[in-house]
Amino acid sequence: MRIAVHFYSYFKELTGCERTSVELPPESRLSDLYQKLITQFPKLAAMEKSTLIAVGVDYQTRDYVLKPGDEVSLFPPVQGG
Amino acid sequence: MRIAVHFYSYFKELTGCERTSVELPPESRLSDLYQKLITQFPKLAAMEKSTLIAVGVDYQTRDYVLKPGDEVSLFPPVQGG
Amino acid sequence: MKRSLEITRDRIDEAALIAQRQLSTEMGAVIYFVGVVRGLEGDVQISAIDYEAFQKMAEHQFQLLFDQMEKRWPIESVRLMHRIGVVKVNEPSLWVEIIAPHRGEAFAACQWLIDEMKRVVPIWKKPV
Amino acid sequence: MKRSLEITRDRIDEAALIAQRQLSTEMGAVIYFVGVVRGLEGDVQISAIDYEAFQKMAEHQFQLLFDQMEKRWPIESVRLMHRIGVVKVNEPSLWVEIIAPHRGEAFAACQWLIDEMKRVVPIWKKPV
Repeated sequence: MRIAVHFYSYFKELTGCERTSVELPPESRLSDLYQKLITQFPKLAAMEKSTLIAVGVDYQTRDYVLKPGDEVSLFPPVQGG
Repeated sequence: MRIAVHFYSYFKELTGCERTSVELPPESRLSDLYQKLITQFPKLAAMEKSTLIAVGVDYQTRDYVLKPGDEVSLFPPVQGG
Repeated sequence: MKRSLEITRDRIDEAALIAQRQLSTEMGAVIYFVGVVRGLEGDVQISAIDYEAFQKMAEHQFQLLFDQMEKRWPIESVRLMHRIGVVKVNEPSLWVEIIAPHRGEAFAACQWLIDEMKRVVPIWKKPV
Repeated sequence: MKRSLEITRDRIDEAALIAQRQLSTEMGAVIYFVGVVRGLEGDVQISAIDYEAFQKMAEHQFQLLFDQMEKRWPIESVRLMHRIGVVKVNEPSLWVEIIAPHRGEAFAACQWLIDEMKRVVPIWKKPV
């Protein structure tokens, strides 16, 4: 399955990318997707501890099992206000 | 010396008085004044624990030594806001 | 710390007060507290509250509280307005503005000020 | 609990928002928090902040916070406006109004909401 990935805030500059998609086997987890992304965008690795990941409009942990049609977003700590 | 006394809030209704004055010997304390006031306005006695006393615009404790010209105010707990 | 204090029979015009707001470029937090007269006093329906103040002492006690605030928090400005006389249900009786660099000190100072006001500032209410 | 949420490029018109305020006769406390862009970001002088939001998720996360607020405190109404895009130094980027019966719950809910917003609502800033 092909999973759409969005980057926000300075992750766009870090990756040089706003939106990409990643091909993954069925039943893949967010952690699998994340590993693929780090290979593709090595600069993400340094931010691993602070990276937030959402599927759709909800936060998910790395063991979340991806479904076709999921839209994944990666971004640094939020700073509203 | 003659000390002016003001009552505020429902102490005015309790005493039926807004303003009075009390004759006291020199060096009298607020506690002496208070005892005289209770004799004059017995309904004040029931409020003794919650009565606040100011001299001029500052709170004072009962051992405050009165001076000629002092203006004393007695009132119940405050309720601003 | 800039201070503005008014104990007044006038209505509180929030929009006008906000239009007069001044804050330096280092300020990041503005807090307003608006105290409004409630329709129930205990179990009893009321239509208004009649506020009485020992005005000279109330002003002095507010200034003492501002002195303490200034020592305790890096507040740039406090403005406070308290109505006296008859204030109808649903109308503001108290308006407080605190301007500070960050929200932590602004919230702390604002809550402290209102708590202390209710302890020491000689204002009383009578339901109408 | 009444809710109003706007994540917008428009300026925050405090006077207009206050003019639209509605509160029932049992409400005694209204709190406003106004977050203002500061001229220093760390040690660096800036002229504005450019706010970016993942808007759909930001709205959803605010609604989740409102859900929790509603369970936790007897709040009658919350209104929140957050600007995105370029907000100049000295201009409000965030406006929050909480209406509650008493000030205790209004202050607690307002502080909690802002703390949680800064933890979960996907909005970011870039100094300009």
